[in-house]
Amino acid sequence: TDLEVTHWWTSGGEAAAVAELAKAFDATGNKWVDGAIAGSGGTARPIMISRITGGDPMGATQFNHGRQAEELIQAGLMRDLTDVATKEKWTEVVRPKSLLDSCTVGGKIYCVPVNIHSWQWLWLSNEAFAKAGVPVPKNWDEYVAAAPALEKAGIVPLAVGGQAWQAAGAFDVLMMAVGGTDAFLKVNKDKDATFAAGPEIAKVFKAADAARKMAKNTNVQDWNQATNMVITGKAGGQIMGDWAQGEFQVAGKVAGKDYTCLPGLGMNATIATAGDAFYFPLLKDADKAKAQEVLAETLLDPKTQVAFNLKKGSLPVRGDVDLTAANDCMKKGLDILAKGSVIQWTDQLLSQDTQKQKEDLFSEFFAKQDLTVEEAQKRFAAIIAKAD
Amino acid sequence: MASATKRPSRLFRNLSAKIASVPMVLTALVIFVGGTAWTVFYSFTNSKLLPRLTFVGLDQYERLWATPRWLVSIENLAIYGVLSLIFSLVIGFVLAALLDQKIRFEDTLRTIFLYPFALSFVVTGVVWQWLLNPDFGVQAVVRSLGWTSFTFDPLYNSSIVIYGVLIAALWQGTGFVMCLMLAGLRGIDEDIWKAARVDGIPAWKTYLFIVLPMMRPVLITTLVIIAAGIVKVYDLVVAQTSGGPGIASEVPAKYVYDYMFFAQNLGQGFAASTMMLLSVAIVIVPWVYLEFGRRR
Amino acid sequence: MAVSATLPAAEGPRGPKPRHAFSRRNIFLYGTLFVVAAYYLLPLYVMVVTSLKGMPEIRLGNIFSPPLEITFEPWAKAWASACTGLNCDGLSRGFWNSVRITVPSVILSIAIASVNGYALANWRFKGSELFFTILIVGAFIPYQVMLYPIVIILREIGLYGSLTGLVLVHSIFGMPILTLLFRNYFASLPEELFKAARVDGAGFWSIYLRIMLPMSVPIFVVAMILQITGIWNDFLFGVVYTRPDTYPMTVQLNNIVNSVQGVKEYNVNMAATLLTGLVPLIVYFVSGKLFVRGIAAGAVKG
Amino acid sequence: MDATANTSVSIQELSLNFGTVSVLQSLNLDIAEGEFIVLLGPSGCGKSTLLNCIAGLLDISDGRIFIKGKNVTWEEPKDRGIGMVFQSYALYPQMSVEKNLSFGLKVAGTPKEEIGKRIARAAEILQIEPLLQRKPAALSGGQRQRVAIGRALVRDVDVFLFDEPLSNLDAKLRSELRVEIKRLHQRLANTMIYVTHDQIEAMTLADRIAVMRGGVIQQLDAPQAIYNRPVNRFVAGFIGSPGMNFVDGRLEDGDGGWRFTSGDLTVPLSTYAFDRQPVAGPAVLGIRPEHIGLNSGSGWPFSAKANVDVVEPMGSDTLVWGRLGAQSLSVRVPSERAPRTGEQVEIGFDPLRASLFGEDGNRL
Amino acid sequence: MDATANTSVSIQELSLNFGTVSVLQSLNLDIAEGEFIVLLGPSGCGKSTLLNCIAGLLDISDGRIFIKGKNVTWEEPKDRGIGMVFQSYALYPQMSVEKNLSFGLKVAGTPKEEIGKRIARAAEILQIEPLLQRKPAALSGGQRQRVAIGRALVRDVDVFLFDEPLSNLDAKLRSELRVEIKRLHQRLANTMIYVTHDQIEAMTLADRIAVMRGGVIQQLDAPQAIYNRPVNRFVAGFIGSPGMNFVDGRLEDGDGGWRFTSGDLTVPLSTYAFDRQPVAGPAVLGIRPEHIGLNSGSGWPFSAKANVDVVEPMGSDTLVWGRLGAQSLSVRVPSERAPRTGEQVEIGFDPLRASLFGEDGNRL
Ligand SMILES: Nc1ncnc2c1ncn2[C@@H]1O[C@H](COP(=O)(O)OP(=O)(O)OP(=O)(O)O)[C@@H](O)[C@H]1O
Ligand SMILES: Nc1ncnc2c1ncn2[C@@H]1O[C@H](COP(=O)(O)OP(=O)(O)OP(=O)(O)O)[C@@H](O)[C@H]1O
Ligand SMILES: [Mg+2]
Ligand SMILES: [Mg+2]
Repeated sequence: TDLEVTHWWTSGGEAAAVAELAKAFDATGNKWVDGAIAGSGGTARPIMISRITGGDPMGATQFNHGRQAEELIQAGLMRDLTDVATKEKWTEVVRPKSLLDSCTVGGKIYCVPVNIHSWQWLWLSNEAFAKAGVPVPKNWDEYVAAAPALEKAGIVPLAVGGQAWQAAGAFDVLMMAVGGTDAFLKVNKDKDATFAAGPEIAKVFKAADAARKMAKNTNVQDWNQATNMVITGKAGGQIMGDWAQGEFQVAGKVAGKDYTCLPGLGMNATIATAGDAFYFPLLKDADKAKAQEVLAETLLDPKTQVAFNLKKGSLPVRGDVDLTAANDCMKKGLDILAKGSVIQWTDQLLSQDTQKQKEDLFSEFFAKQDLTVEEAQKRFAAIIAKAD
Repeated sequence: MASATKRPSRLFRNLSAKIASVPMVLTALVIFVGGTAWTVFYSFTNSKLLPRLTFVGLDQYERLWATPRWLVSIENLAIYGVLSLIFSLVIGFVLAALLDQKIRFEDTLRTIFLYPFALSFVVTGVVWQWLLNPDFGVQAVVRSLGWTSFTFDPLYNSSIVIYGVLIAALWQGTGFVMCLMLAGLRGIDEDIWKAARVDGIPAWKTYLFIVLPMMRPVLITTLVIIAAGIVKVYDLVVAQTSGGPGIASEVPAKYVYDYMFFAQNLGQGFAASTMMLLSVAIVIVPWVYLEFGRRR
Repeated sequence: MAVSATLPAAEGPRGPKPRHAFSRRNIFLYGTLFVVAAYYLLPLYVMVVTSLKGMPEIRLGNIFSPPLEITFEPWAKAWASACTGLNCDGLSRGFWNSVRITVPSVILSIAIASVNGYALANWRFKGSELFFTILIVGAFIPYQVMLYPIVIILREIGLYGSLTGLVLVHSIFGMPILTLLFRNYFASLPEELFKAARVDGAGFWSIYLRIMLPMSVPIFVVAMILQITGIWNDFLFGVVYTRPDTYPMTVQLNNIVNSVQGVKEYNVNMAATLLTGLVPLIVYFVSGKLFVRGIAAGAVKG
Repeated sequence: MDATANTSVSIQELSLNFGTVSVLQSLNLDIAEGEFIVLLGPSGCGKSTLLNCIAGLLDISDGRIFIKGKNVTWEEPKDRGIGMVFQSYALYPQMSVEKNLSFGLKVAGTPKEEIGKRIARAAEILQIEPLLQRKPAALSGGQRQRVAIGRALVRDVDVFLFDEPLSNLDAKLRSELRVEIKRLHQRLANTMIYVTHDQIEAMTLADRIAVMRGGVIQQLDAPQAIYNRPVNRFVAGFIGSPGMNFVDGRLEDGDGGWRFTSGDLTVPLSTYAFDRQPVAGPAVLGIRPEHIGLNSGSGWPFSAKANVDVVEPMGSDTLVWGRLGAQSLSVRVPSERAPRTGEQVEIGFDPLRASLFGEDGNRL
Repeated sequence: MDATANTSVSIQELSLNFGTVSVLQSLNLDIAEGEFIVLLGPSGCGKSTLLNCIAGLLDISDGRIFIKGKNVTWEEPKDRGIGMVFQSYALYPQMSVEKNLSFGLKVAGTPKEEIGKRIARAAEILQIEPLLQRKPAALSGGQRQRVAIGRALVRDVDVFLFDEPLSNLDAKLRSELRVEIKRLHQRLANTMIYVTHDQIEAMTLADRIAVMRGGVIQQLDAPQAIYNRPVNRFVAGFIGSPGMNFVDGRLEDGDGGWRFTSGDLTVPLSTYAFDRQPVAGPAVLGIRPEHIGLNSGSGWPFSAKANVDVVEPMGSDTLVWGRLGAQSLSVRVPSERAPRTGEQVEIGFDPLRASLFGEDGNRL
């Protein structure tokens, strides 16, 4: 049966990864009809929602798992996968468990997580530090200390692209790394506004203030242009998710030799388990509904998981798969994962609305040096106070 | 007296015209009035991803006007709007007037001026980013020529970023304005030109003081088209600056879009768009009545 | 008696005024035009140059330098092998879809709007001004706001996901501006022409088709430029109101250009953009001849 | 029973407003079958507007219009059986002359050869055969006008409406076309309604002339009646070129019957045919330049000496301006008998040919 | 040395083509200082074109144009010292009357008070003072025309060009403005070139009339000369309304001197003043309707009996069509002396008033 799958994985590596999913699904005798739309949620979401509410849904669709699809589920437009999950014993194989929790609404499972991405990395250019004559830092504090030397050498200490999500992401990472896991959760999970306005978070803002000063001369928009600055040694480092690794690889750089990756900014070696998941709209056609089940099973098949994640450069959602082919930084991630130092990330903890407001605040904060730390914290606390 | 036929029902006079106007009437009523009413209605709810009927009164509006980004957007739109309106009209008209001089290569030049209009801003935004990038764009080129203090980095300077957007906007849109103006110019009575020549009025003054005022209908059309484009400006900003640096180049349409689809807060988006529409309506409705309401 | 024949032969200017190729006026005129043209061409130049470079060369970073090594691979890739998810056939995949969407949409939207404009200018009826006002205000509504209401409407009339539905959407959103365009243009034509045609026995449609239409070539060209550009480059409606098998070219363009993750292939992006813009470009160039001077000349006293 | 049965065009209580401006006020006009009516009046008096109403091109505000006994008040122009020539020509600019002529016929579905025949005939009448393939923009003003007439000509209609069709033509062509239109009228016996500024046209073409002013018909009568017995001062002054001489004065009942006095001037009115019982009081005497004799010696009921002020040759005739006391009078004489400036001449006229107007401007 | 020194406008060998259509062919025209020249000719003969060439608004194909002795062939219109009034007025629609008048001066940098003075003067001459603040759309046709004239007036130019300035006005206004233009000319003593279709205008205004046909000047002469002694049959037929009567026949040298015969008709030509030595052969006799006497009894050199065919009243006069053997002749008589249709009348004329044309159409 033909099943249309909508997703926003369109770049080279991503497409190759999707091809693995399609291959596996086609092998079951069905057919994967590809409906790729590039451009992340903002572009794809109206399309998906229109299609689903317009009564012409696709067979399956990608979402960042978390709270994005909540309402569609509540509106009864999405398919309940609990039967499949029970049959396939997902609760046992999916790791960390929180991934499946994010797919669960009212005790029922509505999505299939397929990979784990982590935001909490600091990528450093060994070349840049060599040029500046300082050792490659081991953690955030050393990094901040090294900033003047970098600047003197004409190097931008920290690259932060102009897009809003990069600034907000960097701040979240700083909060977890500098403020610690508890503080992070207190703000983002418990939405404790008083705490967010308090001295501990003020520390985080201090760090963010340092970061924005270091990032002042970035002058690029896209994250990969910022990454490229690190690759070419024009910038000392970048706070970015594990997807940045792909850029280093394409440029032929070797982890450890040409660049250094510090999970949790070298302060708090914890990673979050955000990732992608597939949702299945409710279809009338029984054949297609059957195919949806097959696809759900296929997505979590160990072989598919390995093939997919190797191409995608992300971590598999099953603990029982073998990933010997992974590279240095990926291994670091796997280790942390194995240790269980995982945390729920803001995608799951906060609504998109709150996320967006944070993005607005932090992109302004990073761009506008005269926005004081105090003022920014006050506004941050206000956002947290209203967060849902 | 056999008072002959009665006045036929008004309904059936100009029947063809009315039938032909059905699409317009339907569109106006169903889409624009209906859609707008729907939007306004849902702006009083706290709809998130999907429209839903949980009323929250004016909350969305209160939040809207308390949001720094919205205020910045409005301010940007005002600056950008006024400048873009003026420059589009001026440049478009000047280009049209220049092309109207029975010159050679008219077709080629017109196509050159118009071509940016055909290009998706998704990518041309990137090119403008490059051109305006201080490290490898125009600034770098000028500096490499020896003028090392030359500074031209509108996209990375919060206070002038909106002008950087304007430069690209003019590049993209003036060609079409020129086309409209050209179509208007070509409709002016030849005798007026002759009279002006006999009067010894230089060509540019003839254009400015005589022909331009005579092109009023075209100007109005152009004005509305430009203004509608300004109010809806979105792609351009996204492609060039994503609203940055920070929120320095945010615009209302982007606010609407971001909150509807990124933030999944339809209510907020609807409130913002209602505000936009309200302000447009305040300007447009009286004007349209003045302009078109009276019989010609 | 002085007859002109007795005049000395060579006495001052005679015959048509000679035209100097390098008069001050011409230098100013062409000078200005070429400078402005350069401004318009600069970004295009960057795009073209970039599209002819290989990625390593682009990383070197000088956007103005001509390609050291011209490669047409980005073009080939953009057209035929850039991937959209799993389908690696570049822009070519959506090209015919785009044509299938654009042609009927442009024709329908211009047809409807020009008839509307004509009815508004020449056949006013009670309330026509009101609807017109609504339309004009409608021109200022951000499209995105109307996305969901239209989804609901299309769903209810059963056109959701079909090409017809999309054509309808394009006609609806083109209507305000186009109607204004045509209305104002038709209103500026001599009213007597319309009257003469009515006396001649022509009805609503034949006046429109045989009198108004041929006299409105420039404005039709403008409308065509507007609509072809808009619809050909439309992404949002094209993707929201259709199915993947009818996605227009801009979806591929967006997919090539807008990948959030992974390497940006600027050369392919530029090539893809230029390729996508090619169809409007051709239309612009061809339509240029239709910008005729004084289209209504001779209709009235003179 | 129906008053409109034997009329070709009947207009009843027609009113027309443009917004708040009232252009025509309950106008009545009955035109007999085959009659040639000329509308005459100053610029802006509503002639074109009336024609447009008859043609159905303007939505009237009140009243009724009958054509051939049929109430056409709400009919479409094309269903009224009319043909119209516009003041501004209104040629279709994108069509060649031939296409311009054939358009209406094609729309009506006339067979091709019939179209060809009619065009050939119209083109011959109007002398536009060599122009058939040109577009209007390449025609001179007069040529355009002829095409515009041709467009009405080719259509076989009951009523022709002409809005100053000849105003831009040269005198020769004008007189030729005038004769042509007259002959056309005799041949087709259509009803024709014709707006003009030209008196010669009005006088020679019309069966009846309607003189309009401010949307009201002042007088509707045969040309000679309008010329000789204008109902009011406006009509008297409007008709005739050079215009009628007016002398302000008083009407008095003297010993020798009624007389008109102005300064030292006294004109006995024994030969004047009063329209109504005269009453003494202010009055205006009007006399046409061609009704004044110069040095004729013959015994006019009134004659006086005058000084020649200006002499204006006009081809066959000459206009002589004479000063008669405080009054200036124009006199038209054959050119060969024209006096010189400064000469003293005797002028005289028969009050029978004069017109007297009361204080309200109406004829006495 | 320079033949153009004492002329105001001198046109030498002027040719103009529109693409392949040749409109003017090596036309020569010398106009004296202060002269009032009227261009007359059938529609499409190139009058507007000639005027446009003089103004410099059309690029001529060949020839030279002098204004005030200066070769202006390649000058810009504004540098030629001309003012022009267009057939379609061409007022600047968005400017008030005052602005319309002052705009050209302002552009030329005339001092403000000077502009004020000139406008005041023009406004006074043209009686448009109360209109100065209005826009053209709020003016009647006649008022617009006066503003258009005013625009030329304020520019203090040597030569005025008028392209049918009065053709769209009603008769009354036309005659008023005609007088105004005449007065203007007398006051300013500028050279004026005036295109018209109207004979009365041509005859009353012109110092000399140039009759054109197909881009060639047929005759350039004083109005009375053109009227009485047309150089060829075209001019004879073109001037005069109603037109001249033409009788085809032969010129014969008989016993009593030269005579003209046509059928049984014989007209003795003893009183006719030949332009050149007559030769026997085919000829055409032309005689104006107003030069034919009716039942006058006085001894005309030629007289004959005729039957009245048609009687056309034209206001003051009546046109009588009489049949004289195979020939049809029109006679203009005062309306009160008009015969009835079918009556037999005696008609006669003096061959001195007639014109004879040879086989080539030229005057004998
Ligand atoms: N659309 C209109 N709106 C308002 N007033 C109008 C309109 N059209 C004409 N009028 C007015 O109606 C009156 C009659 O106009 P109309 O055109 O009938 O005059 P006319 O007798 O034909 O004059 P002319 O001899 O100059 O052609 C004029 O005073 C004119 O100003
Ligand atoms: N642009 C043109 N192209 C071709 N022929 C033209 C053009 N303009 C005028 N003509 C022709 O040139 C001739 C002279 O035109 P012109 O306008 O000078 O006539 P006119 O004497 O002013 O006539 P009217 O009295 O009707 O205004 C006409 O036969 C006309 O058809
Ligand atoms: Mg009129
Ligand atoms: Mg002319």
